[in-house]
Amino acid sequence: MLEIQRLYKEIHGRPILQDIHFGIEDGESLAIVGESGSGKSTLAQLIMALKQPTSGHIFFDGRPLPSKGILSYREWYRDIQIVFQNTGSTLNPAMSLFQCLEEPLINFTRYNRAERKHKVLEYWGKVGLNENLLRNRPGKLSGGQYQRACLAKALLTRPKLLICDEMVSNLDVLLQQQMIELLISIQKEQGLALLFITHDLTLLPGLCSNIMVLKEGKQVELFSTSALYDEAERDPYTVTLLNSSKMFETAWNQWT
Amino acid sequence: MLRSMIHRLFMLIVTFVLFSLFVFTLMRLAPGDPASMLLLEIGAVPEQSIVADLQKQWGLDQSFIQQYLAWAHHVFQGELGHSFSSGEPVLSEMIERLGPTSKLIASSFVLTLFISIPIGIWMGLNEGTMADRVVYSMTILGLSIPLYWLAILLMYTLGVIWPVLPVVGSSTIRHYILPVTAMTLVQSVYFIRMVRSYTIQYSKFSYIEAAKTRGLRPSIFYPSYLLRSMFIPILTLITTSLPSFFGASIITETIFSFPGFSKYMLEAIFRRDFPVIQGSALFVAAFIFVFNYMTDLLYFLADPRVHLDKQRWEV
Amino acid sequence: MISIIRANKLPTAALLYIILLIITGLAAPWISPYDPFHTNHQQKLLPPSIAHPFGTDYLGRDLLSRVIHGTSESVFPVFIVLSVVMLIGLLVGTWSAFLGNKLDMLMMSLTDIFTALPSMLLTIVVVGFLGFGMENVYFAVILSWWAKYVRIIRGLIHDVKKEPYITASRVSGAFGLRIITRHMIPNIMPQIGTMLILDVSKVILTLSGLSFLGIGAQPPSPEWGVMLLDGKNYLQVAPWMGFFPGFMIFLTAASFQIIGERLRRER
Amino acid sequence: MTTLLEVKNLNIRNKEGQSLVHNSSFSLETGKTYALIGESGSGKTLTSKAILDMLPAHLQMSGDIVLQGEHLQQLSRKRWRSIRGGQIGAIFQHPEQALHPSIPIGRQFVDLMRSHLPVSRYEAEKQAKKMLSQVLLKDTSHVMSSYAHELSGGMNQRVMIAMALLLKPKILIADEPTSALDVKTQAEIIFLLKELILDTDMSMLFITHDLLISGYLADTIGVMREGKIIEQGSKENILSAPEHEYTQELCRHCSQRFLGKGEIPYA
Repeated sequence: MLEIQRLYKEIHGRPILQDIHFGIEDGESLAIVGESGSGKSTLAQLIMALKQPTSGHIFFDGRPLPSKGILSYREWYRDIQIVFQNTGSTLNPAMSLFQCLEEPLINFTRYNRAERKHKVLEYWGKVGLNENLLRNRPGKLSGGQYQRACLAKALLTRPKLLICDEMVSNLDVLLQQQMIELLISIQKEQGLALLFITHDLTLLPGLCSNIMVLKEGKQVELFSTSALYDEAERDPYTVTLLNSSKMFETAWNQWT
Repeated sequence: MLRSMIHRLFMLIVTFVLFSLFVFTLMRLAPGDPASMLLLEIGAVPEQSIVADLQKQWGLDQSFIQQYLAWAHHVFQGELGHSFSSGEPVLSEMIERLGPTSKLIASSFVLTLFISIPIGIWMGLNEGTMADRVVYSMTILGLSIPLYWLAILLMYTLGVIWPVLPVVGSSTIRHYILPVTAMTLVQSVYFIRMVRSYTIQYSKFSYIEAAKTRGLRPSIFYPSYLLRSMFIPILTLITTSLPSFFGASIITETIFSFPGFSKYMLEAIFRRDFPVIQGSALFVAAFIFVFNYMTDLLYFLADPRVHLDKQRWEV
Repeated sequence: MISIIRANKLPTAALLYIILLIITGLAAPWISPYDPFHTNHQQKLLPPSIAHPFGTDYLGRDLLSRVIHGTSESVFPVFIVLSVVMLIGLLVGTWSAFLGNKLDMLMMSLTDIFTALPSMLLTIVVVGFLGFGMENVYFAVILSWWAKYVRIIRGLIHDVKKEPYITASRVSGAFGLRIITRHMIPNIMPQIGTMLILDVSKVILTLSGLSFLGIGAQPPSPEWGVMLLDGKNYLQVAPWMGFFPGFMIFLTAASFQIIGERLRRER
Repeated sequence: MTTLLEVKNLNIRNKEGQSLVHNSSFSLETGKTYALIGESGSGKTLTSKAILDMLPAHLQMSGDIVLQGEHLQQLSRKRWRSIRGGQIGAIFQHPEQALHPSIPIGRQFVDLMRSHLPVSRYEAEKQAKKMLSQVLLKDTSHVMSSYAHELSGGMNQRVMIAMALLLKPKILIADEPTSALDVKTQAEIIFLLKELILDTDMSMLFITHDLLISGYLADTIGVMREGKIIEQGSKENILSAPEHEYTQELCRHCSQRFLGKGEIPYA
């Protein structure tokens, strides 16, 4: 389904991504893990054709990454959608939530107003949000609700691949668990392929079948999640990512 | 640093040339043909032959661009031609009248600074207190008082009811009091508000808040921490507001029949004295552009780290 | 709604005054007590009285009716002028936000002329060459204000372009004009709206100021600036001739200023 | 063990009446460290700002903060000046933003010293250098003459710690001092803080979102979520036997990240 071949990206002469090579099949889920500055967000933007690669190719069901022409972009975005980290506001603050969610349906489908309303309500319930929230502005939602609304908006056009770029990083620990469980249930129900980008390895068990570790733009290793915790096989860098605060281990054992 | 100063100089020239082109086009659009206008002006009958020679002499028959280049050639060397009405060279007439206007603008400019900066800073530091709110609402009303109405009220109270001050002319110092007061009052309202908003904005900066958490003494904190960082924006405010003083001087000089440069320029309109209008407009524009360039230079010398995206506001 | 009114009494009063003003301006012929142009030499320079609340001028015309008729001369044109300015600002501003830097530089120096120079100077040059009359004055005011709006809107569009919801709108299939009209402009309108209201107050002062200088409206028009000019000539004899039109200019400008201030504090 | 600072029913509300911090009470004991844990937006930073009376103008605060018998809300500006920096020192998340960008660091030390004590410039500099060496900064004279942007994050934080402890305050408020630093420097700063606090009877309010660091530094821990302190107690109870569901999740999340050997929950 998604093919990334020998991908390079340089910004102002500084190498951001070097020789990235992987693929995702239907319904499969891959996690991309790395510290900030490892180029994982740039990779997401390249896959979403928001930036063009310096060299290398990206294919989706055989179609190349769009670069010109609105139609090729629309075709691409019908199949791939993304949920951002939402440091700023990813939903248009001047629109009501209903209008925000209606936007992809207006652009991608020829549904009339009633069908659009029905679709929006269906997905709004699927992510567990209350109907009468639809009337007010995105600004009124809490952090957790906001990300659920973005998820609903991304799923409306039934994409084949969903990219989550640090989707839960701004939420507190409890909300993160709830969002992960929601993602897992939706993935099973819709047979959705998932590309989950994060810096926190602990979120991945149960969510993604494979994990790819990035360090300063280079691929460190690609392995199945079940092999995450046997440290013998893992690359030393992955191990350090896991135990990020080795120094406090001795102190930790004393108190618990 | 030098590269961007040259770049700015280039931009200044481009802007000035565009402005002169704008003035020239307006002149060409003026109703009636200048040659016959002049003949009528001096009482001669505009016969076809005389009008034709004049047009030829002034090169009015050439293409628009050629006319502009010929015109620009003269103008950029300071030959602004002769005033229709007085026949005197425009340049000398203008320079004669610069004296009173520059004194008027300079004195009200300085007075405005002395009044507004302390009040603005004081209000900014006491943001939200009763005094701040009262003075702030006064500035809201102050911004809506028309300068010309205020001048008339001043003229009425201090010139008619209690005739203490001269209301016309510019011969003695006392003649300056009323015009300067009127201009200063109107301009300082705007200045106070700007200085106040800068003070509020700058006292919320992280390093200023941090200095407060360290309990610095006021005699140390205000001068060398808060005001030092506000120096550049206040300097910007001063330099970008000078043109608005010129705008105000036109109204003030007319009301108080103050024989300055601005009044001379305004009267040229009633006499449709094209060379004077054109000459004074170019002169003022040149002065403002050069003045802005000088202040940019000043910033670079003062603090090369300063990032130059000043807001050029005008009252 | 009631709580809003009680919370800010002054802006509500200002709003009521403006609505009242617009109604009087529209219904001037029916509600003004006398004919504003009817001269009557027996009643020259009468002080304010029951019959003539604002008194009469040097030709015996009733000042109250002239002020009422003056509304449509002094206030309505301001709305027209500023909506043209706003339109230019939106079109040219948005367009120039997407320019390459060469063209952008030229646009900047073009707008630099009209923002650096005082609007009074530009107006004098325009009216000086093109002659008196309100059309030239409106053209001159548009000329001196369009650059400020282009500059500001260009800046606002540049900021909005970087917002995440613009990238998100591309991903949900919106492109080109749709992004500008549906996502960018609605988000910059609040700031522009507030600025517009504050500028109405400034342009009222400018327009009446030009008529006061004799450049804009010409006698016998009941425009407030012209009435103020007559008032100045008769200051010793009939001060009320100058006071009332000036006060109306001030009151109208102040009410727009008050509303604009309230909206700005809102954000 | 005497109570140094008592915070009782602290409430912070914004203009719209939403309560950002709700009925929070805790106390700081001499020589003990209290760690206030919470994720971003939980109100922990607001709580620390409230203690120093540095809340932004649009927030209203209620409740009682008592520093050794002195109610902090009713203090005069002058009294506050001697408490801030003198009795309560503070360090923040972004050290380079807490120093004036265009004043050399040495001068800022001298200004601080002379604001609180009648000492000569030379004496103040000597004290400053002594303090800087205590925070393990080797080349003190170089640091004294350089500007904030010329030093690394770690060095800037050490300068801030030196400044906060210069006047031997009773309480040190540390608001996420290490979250902006890389892991190695983070550990150095934490070890440094532990040492500096150990042999004095100074109390520290340490604000963080990282359970691990607070476990290492703190004697008592308070867990804050959405403006409320949901659980409070000694470090041993909180970490080994948390009652509240949120604290349990915090511990599980942290131990999984830390140990890496925890069982895989959803295999």
